[in-house]
Amino acid sequence: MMALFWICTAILILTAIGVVASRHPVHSVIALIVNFSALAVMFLMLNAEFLAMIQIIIYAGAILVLFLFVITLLTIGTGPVESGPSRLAFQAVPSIVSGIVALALLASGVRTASAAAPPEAPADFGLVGSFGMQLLTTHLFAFEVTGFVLLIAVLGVVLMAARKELRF
Amino acid sequence: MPGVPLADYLAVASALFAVGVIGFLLRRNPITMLMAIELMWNAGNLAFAAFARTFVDFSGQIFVFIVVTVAAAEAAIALAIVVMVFRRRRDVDVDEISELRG
Amino acid sequence: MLINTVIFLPLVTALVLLCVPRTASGALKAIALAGAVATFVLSLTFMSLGVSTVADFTAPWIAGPWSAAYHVRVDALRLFFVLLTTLVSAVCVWAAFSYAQATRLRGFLFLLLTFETTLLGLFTAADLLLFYIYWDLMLIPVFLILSGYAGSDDARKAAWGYLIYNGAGGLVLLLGIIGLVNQTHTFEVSGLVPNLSGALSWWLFGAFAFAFAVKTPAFPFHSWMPATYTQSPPPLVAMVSGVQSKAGLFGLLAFALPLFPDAAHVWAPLLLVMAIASILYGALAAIGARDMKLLVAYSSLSHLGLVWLAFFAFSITSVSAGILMLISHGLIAAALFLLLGFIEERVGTRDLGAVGGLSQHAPRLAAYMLVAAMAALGLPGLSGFAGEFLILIGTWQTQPLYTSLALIAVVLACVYMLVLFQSLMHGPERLPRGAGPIELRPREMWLVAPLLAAIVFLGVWPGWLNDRTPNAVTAQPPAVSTTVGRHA
Amino acid sequence: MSFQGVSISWPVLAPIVALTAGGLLVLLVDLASKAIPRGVLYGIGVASCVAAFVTMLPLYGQEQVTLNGAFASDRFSWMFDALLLLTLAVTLVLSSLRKAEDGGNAGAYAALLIFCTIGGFVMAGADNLIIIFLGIEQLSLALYVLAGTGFPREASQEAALKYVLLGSLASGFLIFGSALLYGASGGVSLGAIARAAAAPQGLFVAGFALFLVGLSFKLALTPFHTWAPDVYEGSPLAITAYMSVAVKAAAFAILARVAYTVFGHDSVALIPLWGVAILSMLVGNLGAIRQTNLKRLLGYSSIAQAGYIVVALAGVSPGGLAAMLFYLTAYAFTTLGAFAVMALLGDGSDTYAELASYRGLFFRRPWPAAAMALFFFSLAGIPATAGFYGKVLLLQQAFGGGPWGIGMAIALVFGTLVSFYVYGKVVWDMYAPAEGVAAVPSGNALAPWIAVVAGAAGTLVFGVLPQLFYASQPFLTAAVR
Amino acid sequence: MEGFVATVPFTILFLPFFGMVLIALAGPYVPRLGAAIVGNLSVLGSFVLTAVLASYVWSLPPDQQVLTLKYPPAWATHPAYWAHIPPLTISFELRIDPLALMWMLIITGVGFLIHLYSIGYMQESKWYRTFFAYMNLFVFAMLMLVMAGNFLWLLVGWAGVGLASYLLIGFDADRMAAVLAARKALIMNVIGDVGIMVAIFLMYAHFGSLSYKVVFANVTSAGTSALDWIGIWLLVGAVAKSAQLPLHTWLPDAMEGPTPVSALIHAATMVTAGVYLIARAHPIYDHAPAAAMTVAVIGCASAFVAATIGMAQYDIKRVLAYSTMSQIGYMILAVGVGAYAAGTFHFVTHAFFKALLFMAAGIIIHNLGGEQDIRKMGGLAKRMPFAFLTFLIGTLAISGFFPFAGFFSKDAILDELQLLGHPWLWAFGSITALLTAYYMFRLVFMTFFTGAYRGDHEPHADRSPTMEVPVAILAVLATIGGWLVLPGHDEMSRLLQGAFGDRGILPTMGEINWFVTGVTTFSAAAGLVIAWWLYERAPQLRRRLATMFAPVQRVLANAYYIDTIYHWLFEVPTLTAASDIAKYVDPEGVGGVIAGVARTTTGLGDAMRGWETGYLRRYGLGMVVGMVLVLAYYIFVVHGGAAVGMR
Repeated sequence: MMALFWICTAILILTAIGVVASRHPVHSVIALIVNFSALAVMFLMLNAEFLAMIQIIIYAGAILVLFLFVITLLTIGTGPVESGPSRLAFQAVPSIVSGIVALALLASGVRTASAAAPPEAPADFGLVGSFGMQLLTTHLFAFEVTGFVLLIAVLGVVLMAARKELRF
Repeated sequence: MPGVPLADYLAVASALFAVGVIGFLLRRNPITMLMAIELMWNAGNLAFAAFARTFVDFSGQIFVFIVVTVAAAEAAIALAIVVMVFRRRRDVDVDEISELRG
Repeated sequence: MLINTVIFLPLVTALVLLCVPRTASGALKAIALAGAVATFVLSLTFMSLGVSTVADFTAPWIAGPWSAAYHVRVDALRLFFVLLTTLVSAVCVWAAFSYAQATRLRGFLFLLLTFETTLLGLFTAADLLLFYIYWDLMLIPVFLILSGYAGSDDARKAAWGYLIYNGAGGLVLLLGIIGLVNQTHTFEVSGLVPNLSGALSWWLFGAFAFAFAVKTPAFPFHSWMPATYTQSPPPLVAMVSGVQSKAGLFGLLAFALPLFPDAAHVWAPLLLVMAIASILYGALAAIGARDMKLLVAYSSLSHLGLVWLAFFAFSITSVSAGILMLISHGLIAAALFLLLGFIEERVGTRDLGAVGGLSQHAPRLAAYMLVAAMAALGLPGLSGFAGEFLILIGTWQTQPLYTSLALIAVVLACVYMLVLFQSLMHGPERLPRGAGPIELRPREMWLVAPLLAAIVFLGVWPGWLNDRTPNAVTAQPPAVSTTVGRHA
Repeated sequence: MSFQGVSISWPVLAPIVALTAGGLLVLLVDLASKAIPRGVLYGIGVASCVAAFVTMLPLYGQEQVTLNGAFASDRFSWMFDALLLLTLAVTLVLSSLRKAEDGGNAGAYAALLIFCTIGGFVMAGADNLIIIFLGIEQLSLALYVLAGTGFPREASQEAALKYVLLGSLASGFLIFGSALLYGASGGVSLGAIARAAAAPQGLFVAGFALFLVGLSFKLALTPFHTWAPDVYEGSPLAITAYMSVAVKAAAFAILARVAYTVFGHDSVALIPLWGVAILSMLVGNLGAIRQTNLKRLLGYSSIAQAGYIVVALAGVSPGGLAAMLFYLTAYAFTTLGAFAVMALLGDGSDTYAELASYRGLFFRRPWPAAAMALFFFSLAGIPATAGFYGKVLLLQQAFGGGPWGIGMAIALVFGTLVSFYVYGKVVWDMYAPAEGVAAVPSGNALAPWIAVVAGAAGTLVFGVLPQLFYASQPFLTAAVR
Repeated sequence: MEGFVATVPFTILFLPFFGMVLIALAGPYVPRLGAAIVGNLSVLGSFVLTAVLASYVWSLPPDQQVLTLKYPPAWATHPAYWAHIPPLTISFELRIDPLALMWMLIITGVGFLIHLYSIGYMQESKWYRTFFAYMNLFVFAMLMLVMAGNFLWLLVGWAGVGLASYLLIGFDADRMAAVLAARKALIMNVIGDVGIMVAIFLMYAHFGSLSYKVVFANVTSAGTSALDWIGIWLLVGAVAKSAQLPLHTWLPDAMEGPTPVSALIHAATMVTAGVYLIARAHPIYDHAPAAAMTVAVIGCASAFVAATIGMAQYDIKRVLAYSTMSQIGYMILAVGVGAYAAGTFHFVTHAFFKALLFMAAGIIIHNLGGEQDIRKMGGLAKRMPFAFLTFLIGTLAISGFFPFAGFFSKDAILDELQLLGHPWLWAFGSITALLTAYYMFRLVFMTFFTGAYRGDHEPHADRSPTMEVPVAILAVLATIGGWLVLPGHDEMSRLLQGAFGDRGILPTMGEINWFVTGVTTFSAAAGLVIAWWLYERAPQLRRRLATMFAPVQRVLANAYYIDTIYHWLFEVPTLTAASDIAKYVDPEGVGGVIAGVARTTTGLGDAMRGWETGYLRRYGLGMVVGMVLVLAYYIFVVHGGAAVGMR
């Protein structure tokens, strides 16, 4: 169990850095897909089967495909995305430093969490059925509001897409 | 199977979060920045899942589900805006866009 | 209800003006003057009050966490400030007819009348919040006139000095008031606050005193005054220097001294030094001033410094003589600024060097100017002397050293007033080309006449005013219960 | 699989239902035929606002919870909902001035606005982390898009891009913060978190820090304010108005609810909030000194006003809520009025966003100029305006808030003094003699006039008779559970 | 008699005032002469009424001769006070007693004669009516001063007189010299007013009231040191008004005013106000020996110094001005040592012959078309016999030759000095008498005898009765005025006894003290001879002496350079300080601070805007750094502060 965990962690961290570091967006999308799948495995280890499925289907499947479309849309006939050195001097170093400091702080904050392994989960925890029950009873309102959010997304894209300049 | 301690999950989540933040600040390509944001959001998801597991409580998992849907909506809108903004420009560089200032 | 009619009649007249078309200047002038004079006549009825009785009106206003009531009153302390306001405002509205260009007369009169209402509101306010509201509202009409109706660019710059400096004073006053009301939980504070700790009361009194010093203005805080007094149109500066400069010292009498009697004694030595500094600095600066309005502005800095000296010497005559000096300075400053305004309008310049020998062409102007200058000089028999003498006879008993310094300023006052009067009126004739007829027109004479009459009357018989003003700073009677419309 | 486990009290959800119906109706009507004039669509939107308000009336003054604790409607959220409806109505009225050639169909625009307000409702009534996150996201997503519908095209798109990227970054902090808070308390509801706050350890502390950062972004508090001026300048007039009032109101609802429920008293944990408030007051006012664009100036002003409103929470004393609500109402009336005047003069476009166009306005258009002067005096806090009494209440709270409270009071006073110059300059320009300057053409449509008059009435009435505001609320101390 | 006594003083006082108001209002519509007539009649009316009142008062027994009148009279329903701040009450009150009557008679009497004289003299002045209005104002103010019942109304009269002298000195306002002289006069007067104000404050501190009755009644209650200080401060006022050392420099400049003004104000009445003040406040000085001695010393010093300066002047009016200062020195000396009757007697006689001298000089100047420099005059005796004769009578009177008024009054003073045991003062007095005789006769010889008229205007000798009648009357008074005090019966003391009841019987004057009278007559004669010798008999001796004592002569000509000392000591520093403040300190100094604050705030504003670089990633960085800071605070302070305890 621990071995699987460490493998997934390694994959996660490496692919995450891969997403950030690669110059070409398509490479970073691929890295992201691998990252998400490792994440799905992690979810499985945490008895969150439904979440793992969602991660794969929605996240990796739908969202990243959308990313691919947009990347291809924008970079036809142009050179590598980021040409030339960054105009903003004095941006790279402070961001890395602050990122690392943030990580250190979070780590120290998080360290107080119990280091012991979690107790054995009851049989039905994490099953889709009980998840669905919870979703549609205690968190029914949240479920409804997600409806609004998606509606807004649709309307938003429609509003922006209505522009005539969008000629392609 | 012996469980994995909560602290490790959180450490991983924090690491993912940090990489996401640094990625956002470093890259000048909006799409990569969006991907970095997705990374940050997923770090949150991981933390939520881990806590759900420890407390044997579904709220955490519900939150992850909601974050995923919202992430989808947000990605859609963000990419639409990015497309709208960069459709006519030669290169896709965030620093080019800085007329509003002062 | 009479108090409210007096307070809001100018505002109502101003609003009525808005309904009159901008071009009908005749109607505008008639309505504005009628309103201002009616206010003055109405305010005269308060004179029948005598020292003991009080006209008081209270209506519930805010019951929220800190209660506040619309509490206005006219008692012996406030009577003469109200009268001064209505008299000077009526005169200034009448004088305003010749200043604004035809198209802008309506706006100018509107702002002057609103300014009068804010002043009346301030002088009758017995509730701290109401007092503060009028304190800040006073800034708006002056700021708008300076930026829109004074015409020159310097005036527009002066508007800033005025708004920001007085705004800062106002905000410090607000901090003081909130700090105080934090203890009492009601703005209806009239008497001594029982459990006010020593140190806090010093801070609060300091805030009040700073705000009042900025408004007077007193020596270190006067840098907004030169630009404002020289740049604003004469009717406005007559009202500002004549009436608004009394708001600060009125605040001392009505609120600061009754509320923090012991803190006043703690601050007294410092404030006395400030008073003497204002008196001497004002006198010296006036001698050096080459601009005639600037000279009168510095002279009012000096005279009002004398009133600060009176209040903080805690002498027997300080309150009644202080009020007398304030009223007399109000009349003198208004008269002087109006007369200088007439001269500037005819001669086109304010520089003392460029003009001279006007008395040969305008004996009546010279006579009016002589009375006003001599009153400002403190010639016995005129109100200036009455105020100065009664203050100094009182302060000599408690602060002989400071009084002798103030007496030096009396001699200096003679110097700068003579410089002003003689370089304008006497000496070889120097008139810029194309200067119109110098002599005062009948309207202008009738305009300044009431002010000079009051100056002479108060000079000959100040006892009349002494009988009608309190002598000690007693706390007003405990806050009147908030019953609607009860008035004596 | 029955649903009996869930108690739904429809009256509490009635306003949201009404608004949703309105939104959908607008979409359907827009879909029905292209010939429908834009005014009708916005008319339906405003009608749905009125309907929602009518449904809210019975809820007034009661304490009702539905969907087992997820969403509540109490006196506290009632006021925020009322403010949101007012803002929506005014924004719709101002948007109706937009010319057709601005592009984008009116139906989607109006519907998006309505759903965005529903997000605000959700935020105002939210009582657990999930709903808070959802409400914020619903509001923000809609605004990311709406920010991009402005004219000139490039500036508006730039604003939208900046808003969406930085907004998502802030939401990322919010999510991670919520996760840690969830981890520290074991439950998602604020009550659970309050229990965890009693004995804070690492998780709670880090989580609350990140949560606060995410929220501060929405409130545009310094140092997370940098997006505000650019986005305010880029987005269209009506949306800027909406953003400066609705977003602030909803975000403050959450902050107040968190402060009062989780902490319930002034504690060391809130000190960064006071520090941030002081910084915001200074940055907001000082930054606005040299502005030439009125929308950007109001952007800075909203940063400062956010700083002022945080002062209401000083000492987390019972009166704090009343002070915050009063100030928010005053700020809403004043800012909406100011934007209404800009819309009135510019006929919906941004021609009157530049300060230069106001030179000598008083002598050309006295009434709009007078209204604008009133609004700016209220923003500055000149007496007899609602802004002033709001500041009196803020100072009252500040003095009850210990040494940090006094610090905030002094920052507030200094900020107000600087704002005398900032807002005074606008009035100063309007009163400048404008012989030489060519007058910028100005419109005179009826609709914005209603908004201007409403704004002016609100500013004056609450300024002169603040008691009316209190009379409506037997006061809110026990408002928050 | 009750009604008479109550109303007459007010009519005397306000008659000139109504004259002035009538001229001011009706002036333009009435021909020039009308204004003059109104002016003259009102002063004449006052004189007649004063005479009637005087005769009534002097008919009363000595101890009842003090009338005090309050307005409103006692039976009035509600009392009216000038100032009524409970412990301090100042009422409207007058006090008529022989001392006041003596001054009132001279003011209205000599005043009327000078009004008559001005009708002719001021013919070609542009503001003819205004002149009479101002003269009436002066008479009103002077009457107020002497008739006042408490120190406040004395001060009001004091300042009113200062204003009138300012207006009259600067009468022809287009000459800058006159304007500056008027300004200097008023400023010096105000310094005097301030002195009196301080005295009043001290009096109030010790006696609780300003009215003469109260103050003089319990003078003894205050210690001598307090009385000394009051005396000294009153002296400051007297010195400023009576142009004694050190505040005398305004009097010579005051000669810029028309001659009638010099005659009335700067010779007969106003300058003697100081003497009246000390005489009126005699109870204070009687109990304050130190103050009284200072008064005497200043009087004597002024007399001597003025006489020395008078010797070296070449302007006819300036010589007379310094001679006035010297004669008033005598009066101050007299009242200083307590010889009040002698001082008043000299005041009366001086009023006659000094007014005479000024008016005679006025005729000369009038006839010479404004020429005042005696070096240009000569041999006028034959051309203007009337002026010469009257001027000679005046000179004889002032030098103190036997039958004339000067002899008796100056002799009385020197007699008193000898009697009261002040040898040094008597010595200086006699030397001054010699100097007086010298410079007066020097003036007579230079004007009327030596050489011929060298001025540029052709002297015309037209004779106008209105100018000559008053001069003649005064000439007669100058001769017989002295006979009030003859060896046998001392009329002056008898008249004044009523006012000095509290000092017991006034010492009788008039006994011939051969030694003193001898010395004074000898010094007068010596002065005459020296003047005659130097100017008539041996002019070359004068020239040699002049060259030998040139530096002394220059110092005296410039009045010991006192004026220039004051200029550098007071005027220059105040004016430079004032212009520095107005030009630099205020605009840059105090104003600079504000401008500085404004600049820093706008600077801060720009700094704040500096964060708005427009770059999205910069904003992101700002947010992350902010997040890190907040996180750090929480982790270390709050969490680290767990020990501190969150609650």
